Amino acid sequence: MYSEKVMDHFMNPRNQGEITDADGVGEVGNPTCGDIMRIFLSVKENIITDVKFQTFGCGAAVASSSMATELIKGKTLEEAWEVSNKAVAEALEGLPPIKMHCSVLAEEGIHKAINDYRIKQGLPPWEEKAGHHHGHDDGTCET
Amino acid sequence: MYSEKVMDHFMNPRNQGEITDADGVGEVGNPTCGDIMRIFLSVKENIITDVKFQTFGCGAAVASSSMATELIKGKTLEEAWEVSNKAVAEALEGLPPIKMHCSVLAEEGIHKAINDYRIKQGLPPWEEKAGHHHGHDDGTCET
Amino acid sequence: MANQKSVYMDHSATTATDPEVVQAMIPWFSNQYGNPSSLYKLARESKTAIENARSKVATAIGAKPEEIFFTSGGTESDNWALIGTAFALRKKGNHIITSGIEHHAIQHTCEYLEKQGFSVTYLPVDESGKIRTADLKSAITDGTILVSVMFANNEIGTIQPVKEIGKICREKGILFHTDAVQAIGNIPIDVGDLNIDLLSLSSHKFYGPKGTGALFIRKGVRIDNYIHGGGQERRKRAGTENVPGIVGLGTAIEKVTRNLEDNSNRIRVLRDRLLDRILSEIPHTRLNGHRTDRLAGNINVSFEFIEGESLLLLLDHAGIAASTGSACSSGSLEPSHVLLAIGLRAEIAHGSLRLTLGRENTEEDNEYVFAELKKAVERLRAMSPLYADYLKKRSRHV
Amino acid sequence: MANQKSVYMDHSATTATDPEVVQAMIPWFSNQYGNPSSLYKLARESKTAIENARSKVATAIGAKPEEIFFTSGGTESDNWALIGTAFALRKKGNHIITSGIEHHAIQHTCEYLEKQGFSVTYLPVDESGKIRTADLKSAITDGTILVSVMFANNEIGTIQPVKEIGKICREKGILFHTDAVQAIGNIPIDVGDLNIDLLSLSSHKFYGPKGTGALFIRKGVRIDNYIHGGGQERRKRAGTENVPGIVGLGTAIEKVTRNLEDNSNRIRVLRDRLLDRILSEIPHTRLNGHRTDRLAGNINVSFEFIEGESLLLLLDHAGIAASTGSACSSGSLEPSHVLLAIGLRAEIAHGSLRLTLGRENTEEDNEYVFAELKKAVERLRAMSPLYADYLKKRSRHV
Ligand SMILES: Cc1ncc(COP(=O)(O)O)c(C=O)c1O
Ligand SMILES: Cc1ncc(COP(=O)(O)O)c(C=O)c1O
Repeated sequence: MYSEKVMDHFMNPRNQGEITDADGVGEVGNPTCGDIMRIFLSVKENIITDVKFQTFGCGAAVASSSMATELIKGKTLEEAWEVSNKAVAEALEGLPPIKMHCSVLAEEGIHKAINDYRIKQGLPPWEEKAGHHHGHDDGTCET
Repeated sequence: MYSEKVMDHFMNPRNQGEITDADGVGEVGNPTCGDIMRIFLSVKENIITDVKFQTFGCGAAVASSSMATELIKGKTLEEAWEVSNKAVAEALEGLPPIKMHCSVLAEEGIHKAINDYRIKQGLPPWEEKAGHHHGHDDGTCET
Repeated sequence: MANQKSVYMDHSATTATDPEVVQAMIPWFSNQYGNPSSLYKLARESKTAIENARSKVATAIGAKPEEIFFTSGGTESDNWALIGTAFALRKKGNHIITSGIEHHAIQHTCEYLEKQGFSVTYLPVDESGKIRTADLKSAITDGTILVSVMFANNEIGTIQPVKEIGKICREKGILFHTDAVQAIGNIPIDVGDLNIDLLSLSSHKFYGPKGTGALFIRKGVRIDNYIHGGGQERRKRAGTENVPGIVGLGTAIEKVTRNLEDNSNRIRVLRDRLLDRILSEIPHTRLNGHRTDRLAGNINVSFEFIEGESLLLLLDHAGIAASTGSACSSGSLEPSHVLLAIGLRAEIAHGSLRLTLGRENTEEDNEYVFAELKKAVERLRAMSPLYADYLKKRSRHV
Repeated sequence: MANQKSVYMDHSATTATDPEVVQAMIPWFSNQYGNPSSLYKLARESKTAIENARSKVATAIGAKPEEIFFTSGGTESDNWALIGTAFALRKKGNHIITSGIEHHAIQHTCEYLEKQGFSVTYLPVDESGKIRTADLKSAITDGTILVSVMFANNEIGTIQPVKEIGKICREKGILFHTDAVQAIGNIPIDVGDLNIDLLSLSSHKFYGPKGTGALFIRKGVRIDNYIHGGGQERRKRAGTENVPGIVGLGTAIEKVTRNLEDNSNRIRVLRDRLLDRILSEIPHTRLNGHRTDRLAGNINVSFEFIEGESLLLLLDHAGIAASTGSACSSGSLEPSHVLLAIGLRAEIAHGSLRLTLGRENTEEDNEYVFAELKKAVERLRAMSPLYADYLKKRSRHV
């Protein structure tokens, strides 16, 4: 069901953990739906110098968190903002269709963490692109 | 499906053939329904001294003809009249339910042959018992 | 009796499961027994095995794997195809067209649909057992939602003009289902080329195991589920998959389509030799069905003056497995509706014999069957009042 | 990885076919392949094999052989039982009563019947998963034609008060169907004693092959056919019989009922040891289902703060086959309706794990599973934001 890449990131998650003095934190998902992701960022001079995640969820949710954090580490905030759910899924060598929402969650988690940082810095939050898929924001657990 | 007795009488039919100068002949059945039985009797002093049959039909029809002729050979006409389809089926160690009409045909064939004899002798034919099963006399092939 | 010869010539009833197929199935019973719906390794392996089998079935008929759904056999496939599409399209119309010589799996399902308020036209067939496409065209109404005509008949072997039927249905925008249970493995089939929308097949007719079949449903065809429950078969057919059976079906269909033409030709030559001998050397015998547009292994003949069940019993005694359209053979009380539909009198239908040759039959089998058949026919005629009458009549005429 | 330990604890999903059962099936593929509907020796032997299997099934549940009908599995049996009786009794009434925790084969069939105009009451269950007979009594109306309540639940193992349900139905003259797919082979069943009118069973749940099952239909029960076609199964279920499958079913049910109590007791003891250890040594764990009125092999527990699919993946990596009621496991998008019905919050339902022990499990398996499970739960909790929050809250409170 899962690609080898997904299983690798699930079995050996990168960047799992917490940054206690994070510069930005984003949490998405809903325990009712079976997945919550929390992304912690350390930012220095607009660069993501460290990133960690905590995830409650399925294999795809864990792997998406792990892969997403890998993809944004060392990037500028602008670059990190552009990392799409598709990029996460592709880097994982694909996700089963019913699991695509996990990669969406990861993208949203990053966006939330970046905006949390921006708000803390007194900057206006960036806006989500229109037509963007939402994880569970519509209140249902299906995507 | 068939008892050993049925198979024995089918494979080695007793009294198969024709009596060219028969004293009584009875034919029952209907080619449309897939079975015709013809019974030939030789009668001396009210005793059936010889009996033969010709049958177009299934294994049960052949075996019933064979068994029925065995049961009436050497009997008085009154005794032969009393040989019921049940007696034929029992002597064959049973018939499958959908094949019971073959034993009925045999009984009717004997009755017809006896009455043919009686009529030829100027005697009134005997009457079938009421409530008696009829083979295909109702025009359908099912019993 | 101990080392009596035995010859199986009833391949249209069922076939022996190919030992290679059995070998392919075995691991999926006791070792690879995972439920394909589960998540762990054992289960994923079962899932993969099913998907491999699905691809093989798809390849065999020119379909896409996602258009193949596994069922418990030809009968279930037929029920699902007819009832599933009829109810799904009920708003569009309530008229169904089929032929008068379908297998009971289609015929009785149509009768069920009639009870549910559908109207069914049963197309007549000509004396060879073929429908006339002109009849089909004129039967089509605005309310026609489905045409179901079998690919090849199980009794008389006649092959229908499937390509023309498909073309007509496509032009009219009507679904075309074909019961190809007898055709698979005997006739090359491409569902694209033939414009078939739904196709039923059954594994045990082509050296696969009993109890497993498939329904091809062209992508986009609207069809209701028939067996409701779990999410198997992409939520279209519920029930834990018969993994060994499906693997067996896949293995069998791959093998049988690989050398289809060669095998068919070999069987056809053998069949023709036996058939010609029967027709030329046993008097008062007629062929039922089309002389050439018939399944390669099929012989269906009627012997006058005798009844088929008793003929089968004599053949069985000689170790020969065959079949008849007589009412008297077990199961049904009426003579074959197929034989009646091609215009046979009931009495001639009762005297019919079907011999269906298969892969393992030989010229030696032919010799044996012919000899035993001739003896058996003579023996039954000798006790037949109809034959006695015929002889008397003839001698009077001479 | 090569000689990694592997432990199968998903016997409620399916079981390995007993090698003895496979041996019993083998001859019916390639040698004894006759179609039971035919007349010759090869066919009569198949017929006899089926009738022997039928007797074995009948004996196992206290029925008469002529009350047993073979199907393609539990799902088909459930569909047939419900749809067949509902339509046959439609004139009498259109109300059906079932429980809220049935298998999808019942649940989705009931939903189908609702679309056909029937009205269905889904009885609630208490926190152990049992229906209350008072609820059943008050749900019955003049129009109630059928009650279908499963014998034992496939997820949480809870056994229903079947005898009381049967008694109520008998008194009211209402048909009682039970889906005994999980119960057969685990609980002794006598359909007479329990007043069961229809009972579904599925071979692959008790060490028989997949793709074959049976429906018990008490003599005199009015039921429509569901699969239309040939005259098989005394004209009630069409389709060439899956002879090897039926032989396998018969062999399996005979074996599994022979030592039922001993086997159940052994499995129950083993199950209790593992269950007690899980509950006592892994914190924040709860048992789902009834503590004692449950299937001998069933464990269903919820681990707080973690999600079931990821738990299964870790167990799978350790060679352990198990199951979960989480939405995230393949197949369904919603968490188990059974776990929600017994009052679990969705979040707890997502953290559920089902281990179902069977005949071949050992104390050693228990040790291994417990050790791997404990590690896996700890590992997932270590990455869970919910657990992190819990720890913070607790440290603040201390
Ligand atoms: C033409 C045709 N259709 C359908 C069937 C039914 O297939 P099965 O018996 O495998 O369900 C058969 C064979 O019995 C058949 O010959
Ligand atoms: C309680 C219950 N009913 C019905 C079924 C369906 O049985 P099958 O999958 O064999 O059709 C199952 C198993 O999947 C079950 O556990």
